[in-house]
This record gives sequence, structure tokens and C-alpha cells, in this order.
Amino acid sequence: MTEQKDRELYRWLRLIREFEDRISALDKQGKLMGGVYSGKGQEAVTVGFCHDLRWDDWVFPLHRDLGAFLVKGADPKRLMAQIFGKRDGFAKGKDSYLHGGDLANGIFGATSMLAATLPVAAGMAYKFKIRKEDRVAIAFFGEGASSRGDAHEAMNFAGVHKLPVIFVCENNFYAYSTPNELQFGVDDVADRADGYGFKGEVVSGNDLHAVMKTAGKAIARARKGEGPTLIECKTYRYHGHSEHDRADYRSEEEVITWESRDPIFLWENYLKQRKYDIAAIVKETTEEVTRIVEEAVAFAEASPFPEGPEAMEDLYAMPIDTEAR
Amino acid sequence: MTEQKDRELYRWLRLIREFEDRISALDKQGKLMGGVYSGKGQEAVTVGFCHDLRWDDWVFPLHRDLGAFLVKGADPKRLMAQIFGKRDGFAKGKDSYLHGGDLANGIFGATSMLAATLPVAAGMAYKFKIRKEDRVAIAFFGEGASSRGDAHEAMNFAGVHKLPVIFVCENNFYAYSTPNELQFGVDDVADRADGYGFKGEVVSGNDLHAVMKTAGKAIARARKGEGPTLIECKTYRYHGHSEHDRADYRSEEEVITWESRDPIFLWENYLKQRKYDIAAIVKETTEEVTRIVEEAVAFAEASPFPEGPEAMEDLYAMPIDTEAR
Amino acid sequence: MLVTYIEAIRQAMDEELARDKNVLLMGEDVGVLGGAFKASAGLQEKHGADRVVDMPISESLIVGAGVGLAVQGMRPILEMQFIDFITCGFDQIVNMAATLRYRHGGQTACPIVVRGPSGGGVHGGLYHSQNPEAWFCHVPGLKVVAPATAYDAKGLLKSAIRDDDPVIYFEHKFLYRRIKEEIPAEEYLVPIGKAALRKEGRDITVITYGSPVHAVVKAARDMAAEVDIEVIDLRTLLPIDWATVKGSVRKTGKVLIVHEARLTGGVGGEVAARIAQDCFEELDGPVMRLAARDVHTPFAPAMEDYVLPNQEKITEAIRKLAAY
Amino acid sequence: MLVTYIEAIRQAMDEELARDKNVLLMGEDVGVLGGAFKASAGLQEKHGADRVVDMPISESLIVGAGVGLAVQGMRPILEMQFIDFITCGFDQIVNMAATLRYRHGGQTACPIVVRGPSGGGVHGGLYHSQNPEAWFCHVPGLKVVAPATAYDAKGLLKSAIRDDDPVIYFEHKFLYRRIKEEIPAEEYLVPIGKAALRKEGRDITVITYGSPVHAVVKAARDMAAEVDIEVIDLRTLLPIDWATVKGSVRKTGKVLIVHEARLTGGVGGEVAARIAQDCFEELDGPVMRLAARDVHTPFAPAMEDYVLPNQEKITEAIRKLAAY
Ligand SMILES: Cc1ncc(C[n+]2csc(CCOP(=O)(O)OP(=O)(O)O)c2C)c(N)n1
Ligand SMILES: Cc1ncc(C[n+]2csc(CCOP(=O)(O)OP(=O)(O)O)c2C)c(N)n1
Ligand SMILES: [Mg+2]
Ligand SMILES: [Mg+2]
Repeated sequence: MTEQKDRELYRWLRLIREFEDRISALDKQGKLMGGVYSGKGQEAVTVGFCHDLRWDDWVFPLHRDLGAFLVKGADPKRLMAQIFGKRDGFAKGKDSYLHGGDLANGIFGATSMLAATLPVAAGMAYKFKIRKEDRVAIAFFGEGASSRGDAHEAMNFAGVHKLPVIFVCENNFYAYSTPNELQFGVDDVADRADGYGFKGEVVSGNDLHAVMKTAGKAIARARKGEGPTLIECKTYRYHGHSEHDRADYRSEEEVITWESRDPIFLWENYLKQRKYDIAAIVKETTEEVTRIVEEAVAFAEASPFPEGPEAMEDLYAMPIDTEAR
Repeated sequence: MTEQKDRELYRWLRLIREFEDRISALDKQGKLMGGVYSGKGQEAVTVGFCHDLRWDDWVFPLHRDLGAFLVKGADPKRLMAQIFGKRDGFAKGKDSYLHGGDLANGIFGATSMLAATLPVAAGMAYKFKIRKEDRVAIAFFGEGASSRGDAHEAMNFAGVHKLPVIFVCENNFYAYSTPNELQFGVDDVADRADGYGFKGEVVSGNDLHAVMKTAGKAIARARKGEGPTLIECKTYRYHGHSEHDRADYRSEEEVITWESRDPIFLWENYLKQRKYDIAAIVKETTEEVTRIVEEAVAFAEASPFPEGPEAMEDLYAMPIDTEAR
Repeated sequence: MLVTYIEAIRQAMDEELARDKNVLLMGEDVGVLGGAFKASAGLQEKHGADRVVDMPISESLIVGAGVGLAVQGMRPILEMQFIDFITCGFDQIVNMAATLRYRHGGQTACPIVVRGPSGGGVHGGLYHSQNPEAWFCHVPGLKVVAPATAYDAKGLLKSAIRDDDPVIYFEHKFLYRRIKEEIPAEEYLVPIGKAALRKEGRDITVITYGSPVHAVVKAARDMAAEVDIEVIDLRTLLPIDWATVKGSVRKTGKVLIVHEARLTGGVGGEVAARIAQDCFEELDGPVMRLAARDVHTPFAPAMEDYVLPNQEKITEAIRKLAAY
Repeated sequence: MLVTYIEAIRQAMDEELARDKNVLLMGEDVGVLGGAFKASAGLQEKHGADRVVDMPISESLIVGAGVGLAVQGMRPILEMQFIDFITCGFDQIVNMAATLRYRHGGQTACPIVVRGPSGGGVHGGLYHSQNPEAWFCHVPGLKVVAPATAYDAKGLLKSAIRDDDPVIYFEHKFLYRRIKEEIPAEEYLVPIGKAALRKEGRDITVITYGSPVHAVVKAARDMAAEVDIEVIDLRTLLPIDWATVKGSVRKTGKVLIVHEARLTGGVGGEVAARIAQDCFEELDGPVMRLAARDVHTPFAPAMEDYVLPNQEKITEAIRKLAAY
């Protein structure tokens, strides 16, 4: 990789981290309503999968995939407005956090129902296939969401038609408080791929190099019509399930162990090994991401909340007035 | 196996076959209403799994598992009345065919929604486990039903708790008209077991010896608390999906090939090899099963249809009259 | 052109598949078999296996995939082999499809149609007789239609396919081959959101939809000497054509609502409530409802008949209201 | 004993788990965490991990497994982490549990309770604000309850657990910690199927349930000088206590129905329709309804407030009806 790309990747990791940290801080200050689900610690997964995508590829992020929004091209300002529930958010305040997608940038807004986006991603990939478009759909989901029927139905269908969809399981070892032992009877969710007729892989989700390598191969296969891949990224969320979860169900030691494998730390280490001017890079990047996030917050705070009657807009594309006739 | 057991098994195969044939004939004569889903050709699966069960084990048959009803102990007379929709059926005419179970004999009545019984079987097995009862639950389903989310959720849960439930997939190569290639991207549904943390096996569903051996091991494992098994029985339904389906979607050659592996034919061959008096066995068995089925039909025909107002019965266990107060 | 109700459905899909390359039909056994009821006979041969797709038994995936296609500008028709199985795709309909546009602040439309055979009277038992339309009428973002005639079956399905919003289309399997009608050879549409006046009358308004429309019209004719009945076939259940409904009620002052779905929580409750509130001054009698009894639809004939509305019960209900 | 609404729920489960070894609690994060809202705090420690079970994220399995347990004589309480996710277990509720006894000709009961946090007013957005009770009120074989007070929350949950039929229990998350009430220290039950008269009155009957009960009672008190309002809290939505409802309507002649769920297709339609039919002669004004607007529950405060009923809208609706 070129130095430019190495630095770009670093910038994305840092921007996401800055964004996540700021959201947590805003939440603590009582400036946000609704749930905040920090993906801090998991940045390498979304950067690794989204960075080399084309604008006309699609991502299907879940509640912890703020990074996918940013890397795939969502305007940080609008994303912040979305999180504030403001009119300039993707949902125009109709829903918050990551429930509003940015369709022009190929970012689909999830419902809350975990894994419900996987059938949608598979359906979209079916269109790519029959229209012979070499585009891919990337569906992110937690290891907890893998238990839902929708995950199965989607992967099964993708296997039948060898669709250009990549299922990215972010295994952060907990679904809210539920540890993997109570979620499934296997070590690796990726083992399931065999039962659908495509490749499953396990990768360290904190190691951006590893993620990018695996992602790159899977994306290339998908574009060539060689079908789906299920990639399980082992990673960790530093925060609780949401900001008000103290996460007593896990040990301090475990958290510390994972912090020692921090994806940004690892990448900085790599940059050092490459003998880049790390001090300069860090300084420059810090300034840049701070500025972007500052601007985003300022924009979001200035953005108006929607007025009451706006609640009735955007429900139907072709409204019918049945009272008037 | 003893001669007695060999003959008993033969008797079950033949009784089911006789039952199936008679139902098809009755349907042709216009004596039945509603759908008839012949399991003719698949008898060895249900006999193999149900024969050695205890009365307090449970089976969860689907639409083609009439054999499971008989072998598990359902009264042939009441089963026939059930199929006629008569008052003496298990559902008292409220539903027909295999939608009414015979709970006293551990036979659960399915809804139409394919695979919906699998979570129920898993839940029941959870009770067996926590109450330390060495009982098993056997859930039958077609390979088509394996695509449903419920199949996944049930197997996943069974894997977490190593439940005494056995998932029996009857892969008869078609789900209505849909061939396996359009149902899933693998050759063997049994491959899925790996992804749930338990054993998956493929067995010839027409070979009663093979089925019994595999079933016996799985049942023993389940009773000992060693967890679930997914067993895929490759088999074939001779008839169409239902009696009015001409099944043009498959070739005559294919049907003939499978008929040449008929489970009853194979078992008779075995009885011959054992040098039993096959002519006498066939004669005796034919007489017996014919008599049983005759009696069942006579009983069912004599059984009254329920009266209209009976429709309102059996809805609530603890009815509340909210008009009266 | 003399066609059955199901042939009208087939034609609608055939014509729309031919007209617009973005239209797809997806469902279990819709391809090679042409559908369990032959609603799509010949369509795969004609339009290709890519566009008339035999799906795995995965109702949730079928609807969800439809949404993914819709976001790409496709217009999938999603068949439930029996409408009863719509419960298996329920979440994708009410939470994914119905909210898609709203939660994206209007960035996208969601042009999907979910259709399949509903209704009883054919000894289908608990899982092949359901009329689950009321659930969907409680979900903003959806449109719900239920044609009673071959003409409407075709025209409404074509409109549904062209509609940019998710439409749940309830066809009634009892009518599939029992009615045959002359329909235009040339193309036509039936607008969503517009009720049909099946018969004019001055004494009583009977509001109905789906299969009972035929029995109600027959009753209206048979009882013409006794009472002058106006018959409204709602056709669209969400949104309901209140202008037509209220206009009629204001004229007659007496209303009976008839549907095959169960009484409690059925669409008739909403219709009755709306009339009772908005036409209170004009009512000359209680708004009456005739619907299935509050129980599952049983298999055995006498019980099924006891539970569902029929010609006799309709006549009786009309007499009761007329006598009020 | 002074308890919050959610503490009342916790106590009900705790007491029933202690009383009957066949009672279980199953749901996501109900064990170690004690539930997303702490409704089951401490219960796993006390009653064991076999009986207070942390389940995988599989709502369909959770309900289906509950049915399997019920057939074995167990009495599982099945928690949906938010009631909105009930759509993912919808088929198992309406087709498996609700028909279990019926399709077995009465051979078995189905003593399950499905419960979870419903309701809006907490900026929960589209998927954490739903009030989906109407869907279930259209399903024979189910019972549906929706307590508004801590007293009822406890007493109804205990009754639901002891009931042999499947009960869908809607708790309102807005009330969880916002209300605190004195409840008896000794054991008590609140019967399913019986409404509560929250205030007697002679001029107008307001029928409501769930969260709006509090605003309605407040309005009734505040407006006492203007109008004498009778307030009925339905508590059980299936079956509805028609005797109490009609008795009140016959007395006052004027009815307003208030619920937080959406208007169209909501429970209020059924209530209004029934009153309009059966109490036609006694009505002195149209049966009015106040409910959420027909749209999803949006996130941003002004929009949410615009959509949901509130104190002001209730007062206004009562004034309008009183003036009629
Ligand atoms: C169908 C459904 N059930 C329950 C929930 C509630 N819920 C939200 S996040 C969550 C845990 C998700 O765990 P996982 O999939 O591992 O993702 P993570 O939060 O760990 O990233 C749960 C149970 C939900 N959103 N959807
Ligand atoms: C959820 C659901 N979807 C669709 C159907 C309609 N249906 C009934 S049987 C059948 C085919 C079943 O195939 P398979 O599971 O392989 O069993 P087989 O009939 O081959 O024994 C279908 C699609 C159904 N019963 N349930
Ligand atoms: Mg997780
Ligand atoms: Mg099959």
C-alpha cells in the first residue's frame, strides 16, 4: 500500500473514533435523546470493508456501524444531525441514530429488528446479479443477530443464487449482556457458511490489514460472480451495549486485554514500522478529525428540529386523499 | 434383531403404506375434503425413528408424516376420522389431515407453517433437560422447510443447551415443485449441524436398517444428555405434492429409479435373506393391515361430522364471559 | 374477453411483466409449476427464470428481498403461496417495508406488492382460510386492496404493481374459478383508494368487500321488493374511500357492514366507528356488522358454515336492519 | 408497599416463580442483566439459570419454545426485550399458540405469557414506541391485557401467569418508573376480563387503557366543575368487559375512547363499533375517538407529541364531546 492510502486509512479510523467519542460525550451531557450504541473498538471492521468499495456498491450497517456510514461517504454533518434527530438528518428527524440511511451513497437504514437487513441485502444483490452489474452488497451484523431466522433465510438464498453479497459478522462476544456460549453452540459463526454452500472465514476484526485482505478477496469474488462470503470478525466493543449499560457482565481484565489490541494502536504501530513521520501524521490527523467532528456537531446543533406536522410527511410516495372526493 | 421385531417393523411399513394408499383412493373417490399429502415411499423414515421410542417421548410430524402418528401409537381409527374431519378425530373436526395431534401419545399437531414445530420441539426438549428426564423429542421436516428461519432458530437454541431433540430432515428432493438446487446451495442439509455445534448425518431414508441404526445412536446420545443430532434422510415421495399435483416437474425415470429402492421392497428382500417364511409373512401382514385400515375407514365414515355450534368449543381453556357481568 | 378471477390475476402479472422490465414475480413454485393455483402459469417460460423466480420456503426473505429490489427501482410482486403464511414475513412487511420511505425521510419509494390467496369457504381449515387484512390496515405506510371481481382483480393488481408504495393484495381463493366475467380486451386500471358502487339504493347501505360482495349483491337483488339496498364494495381497505362511504350513509341512514374476516378487530369495526362518529346525525339505526364469528375457521363443513357469513345470514341481517 | 410499575412487574414474576416450580422466565438478557429495564433484576440469582433463561436473539424460537414447554405443563413467561420485536415471533403467537388448544380439540391448554415494554412518549422512535395490541385483539384464542397502574401490573401479570390460555401482556414503558403506588403487601390477583372504573361520573364516559389512563383521570378531575366524567380503564382488551362498558354508556349517553395506539384499525374502532350498534338508542352524541395519528411514531419531540395523544388533546376532545 502507498503511504497515502496508509494515511487515509488511519484518518478513517481516527475520524470514526473521534465521532464515537464525541457522541458518547454528548450523550453524557444529556444532549442526545434515544439510545447510543458505541462501536468504539470495532473501527477496523467498517474501515476495512468499506474503504475500497465503489460509490455504487451498497452497505447495510447495523446499530454499531457508524463507521460504515462515514467511510461509505455519508456527510459527517448530516450523520450528526441524524443522531440528534434533527431535520437535516437522513430521516429528517423521523428516527435517530443509524435507522436512517443515506441512499444516495449506498447506505441502507436499518430497522431495529436485528438481521432484518440481511434479506434486503440479498435481494439487492439478486438485482446486481440478474442485471449483470459487478456491484456488491455488504451486510453487517452482530454475532447475536446471527441467531435470527432472517440471517438464515438470507444466507440460504444467497447460496442458491451465488449472489454478490458479503455477510460480515462482527463478533464482539456479547449481545447486550449475553455471551457467545448462550448465543450459539459453536466457536465460530463463520462455520455456518459451509451449510449454505459458500466460503466462511474468521479474521481478527481489530487488525485492519487482515480485515482488508479478507474483505478484498471476498469483494473481488463477489464482483466476478463467484458468490457470497461469510466473514466473521472477532472484535470488541469497549463501551457497554448502550451508553447507560455499565456492562458488569464482563471482567475488567477482558476489557483491558482487548484495549491492548486496539485497532488504532495497531495501525499506528504499523505506520511507525513503515518509518513514516508518525508524530506529524498523528498531529495532522488529530487536527483534521477534530475539526470535522466539531463542524458536524455545530451543524447538528444548529439544525432545527422538525415541527410537529412534519410527522405526516414522507409516509407515502403516492398519497391518496380518500376524504376529499 | 429378532424375527419378531423384523416382522413387526414390516407390519408398520405395510400398515402405513396401506393407510396412505387408502387415503389416496378415498381422495380420488371424492370422499375427503382438503389437501392430502401422501408420504408413500418415505415409510422407512418414520418407522425407523418412531419404532423404538418410549410412550413418553414426543414426535413432531409434518404433513407427510402419517407414519409417525401410527407408529407412535395413534389409534388408526381416530387418525382416519381426523383425516375425514370427523368428530372422533384428534381435532374433533376443527382441522384435518395431520394438523391435529394425539397428545396422550406424544404426537404434536403441526400448524401449516413449515418448520414452526421445530422451536416447539426444542422448547419441549429444554423441559426434558432441566427436569432431568431422559426423554427425547423428534422433529420431522422436509428439506424445503429447512429454509425457514424457524428451523435455524430452533437448531441454534438446541445447540446452545445440548438439548435432547433430534431434527429429522426428510429430503425427498422436491418442495412441491421446487428442486433442491433452488432450495439451497448445498448437497446435504445435514452439513448445517456443524454450524450449530452438533452432529449431522446423512442416511438413506429408504433403508430401514440404516435409518434405525442412525436413529438409535442419536436417540441414545440424546437420552444421555449428549445433545441434538440433525439427520438427513434421502428419500422420495412417489405421489405429487398433494393428490391433485401431477408432478410434471420430475422425470418418469427418476420416479422409477426411486421405486426400485422402495423401502418395503428392500425390507422384504431382507426378510427373504433371513430365510423367514416370506410368503406367509406377506399374506398374514396383508390381511392384518387391510383389516385395520378397513376398520379405520368404517369407523371414520360412521363418525359424525361436528355440528355447527361445536365450532365455538375448545378455543379457550379458561373462558371468560364478559357480556354477562 | 371472458375470464375467471384467477385468469385476471395472471393477465395482470403477464401484462405488467411485459410492459416494464423492472417488474418481477417471486414466490414459492411460481415458476416451473406456475403457482399452486396456476396464477402464474406460463409466466416463467415467457419472461424468464430471472424475473419469475422460484424461491426457497422463506417468506421473511421473500419480502425482505423484495424491499432490496425495490430500493434498486425494481417492482417485485411477492407471492405468498397461501396468504396465511404472511405471518412468517410479518416483520418484514410492517417494520421494514411500511417504514422504508418514512425512516429515510422520503429518499426512496417502496414499490412492492405482496399477494396471495386468502379466504375460506373451501374447507381449507385453520391455515388455508384466513382473512388477515385487518392487521395490515393498522399499519401506516401500507396500502391494502381486496378485489371481488375479475375486472377489479386485474385492474387493481396492475395499479398495485405501478404504485410506488407497498401494497398488500388479498385475492380470494373461493372466487378463483367460481366467477367468470367479461373484461375489456384493452388495457385498463382500477384506481387504488376508490370504492365501487355495486348497486344503488335508498333504504340501506351495505358496505362489504371480497368474497361476500357477491352474496350481498344477490341479496340486494332478491330483496328488491322488500328494501332498496345500496351496495358498496370497498375494494381498497387502506385507505378507505370515506367520501363514497359517507355519501351513501348520509343518503340511506342505515348501514350494515359485511366481511368474511372475524368480527372482533376486523375492518368493519373501523368502518362502523368512523360512520358512527362522522354520520351520527344522519343515522336512522345502529350501524350493524356481520362477520365471521370470533373463532378460527374450522375444517368440518357445518362448523365452517356456522362460523362464516353466508347468503342466509346476510339476508337475515338486512331484514333486521330494515325492520329497525 | 410503595412500588413503581416496573417493580410491580418484577414482584409478580418473583412471587409466581417462587409459588410454582413450573413457571419460567425466558428472554434476551433477562438473567445476568436482569432485563434491559431491570424487570427481572435478581430473579436468576434467586430462581436459577434453568428457570430464568437468557435466550438467543430469536423471538420466534422464544415463543415456539414456550409452547413446547406449555404442552409439558410448564408456564413460561416470554419476554420481548421491546414489544416491537413481537413481529419477529408473530407467526408463533397467532398460528401456533393461539390455535394450539383449538386444533387439538381441547386436548391441551397453552399457558404462556408474552410480555414486554410497549408504548411511546420516550423518544424511542419507530421501533421502540409501538402499541401493537390491536393485531392480537383480532386473534381468537389469545387474551390481551394492558395494565395502567402498578396495582394492576402486578395483579394482572399474576393472573396471566396462572391463566391456562396464551396471554399477551402489554406493559407501558413510559409508566415504568414514572408512577409509584401503594400496593398491598399480601398477595392479590386482578382478574382478566374485568375493566376498572377509575372515576364515576354522569355526563360522559371516557374509555381508555394503558398510559393515557393517567391523563384521562387527571382531565376528569381538572374538569370536574365543567363536566362529570366517568373513566373506564379497560385493562383487558381481549375479551373486553362489555357489561361494564355498556352499563356506563347507557348511563352517560356520551363516549370518548382514548388510546395511544394509532387510530385506524386500533382497539378503539372495535369498542366504538360495538357501542354504536348495541347502545344506539342510548347515545346522545357520536362515539368519539382520540388516538395516535395514522403514522409511525417519530423520534423528534415535536413530531412525537404531534402524533400521540396528550393531556391537551384529551381535554380538547372531552370539551368537544361535552359541547355536543
Ligand atoms: C429482533 C430483535 N430482538 C432484540 C433486539 C434488542 N437488541 C438490540 S441490540 C441487541 C444485542 C445485539 O447483539 P449483537 O447482534 O451481538 O450486536 P452488538 O450489539 O454486540 O454489536 C439486542 C438484543 C433487537 N434490536 N431486535
Ligand atoms: C411457511 C410455509 N410456506 C409455504 C407453505 C406451502 N407449502 C406446503 S408444503 C410445501 C413444500 C414443502 O416441501 P418440503 O419441506 O420439502 O416437504 P415435502 O412436501 O417435500 O415433504 C409448501 C411450499 C407452507 N406450508 N408453509
Ligand atoms: Mg455482539
Ligand atoms: Mg421435500
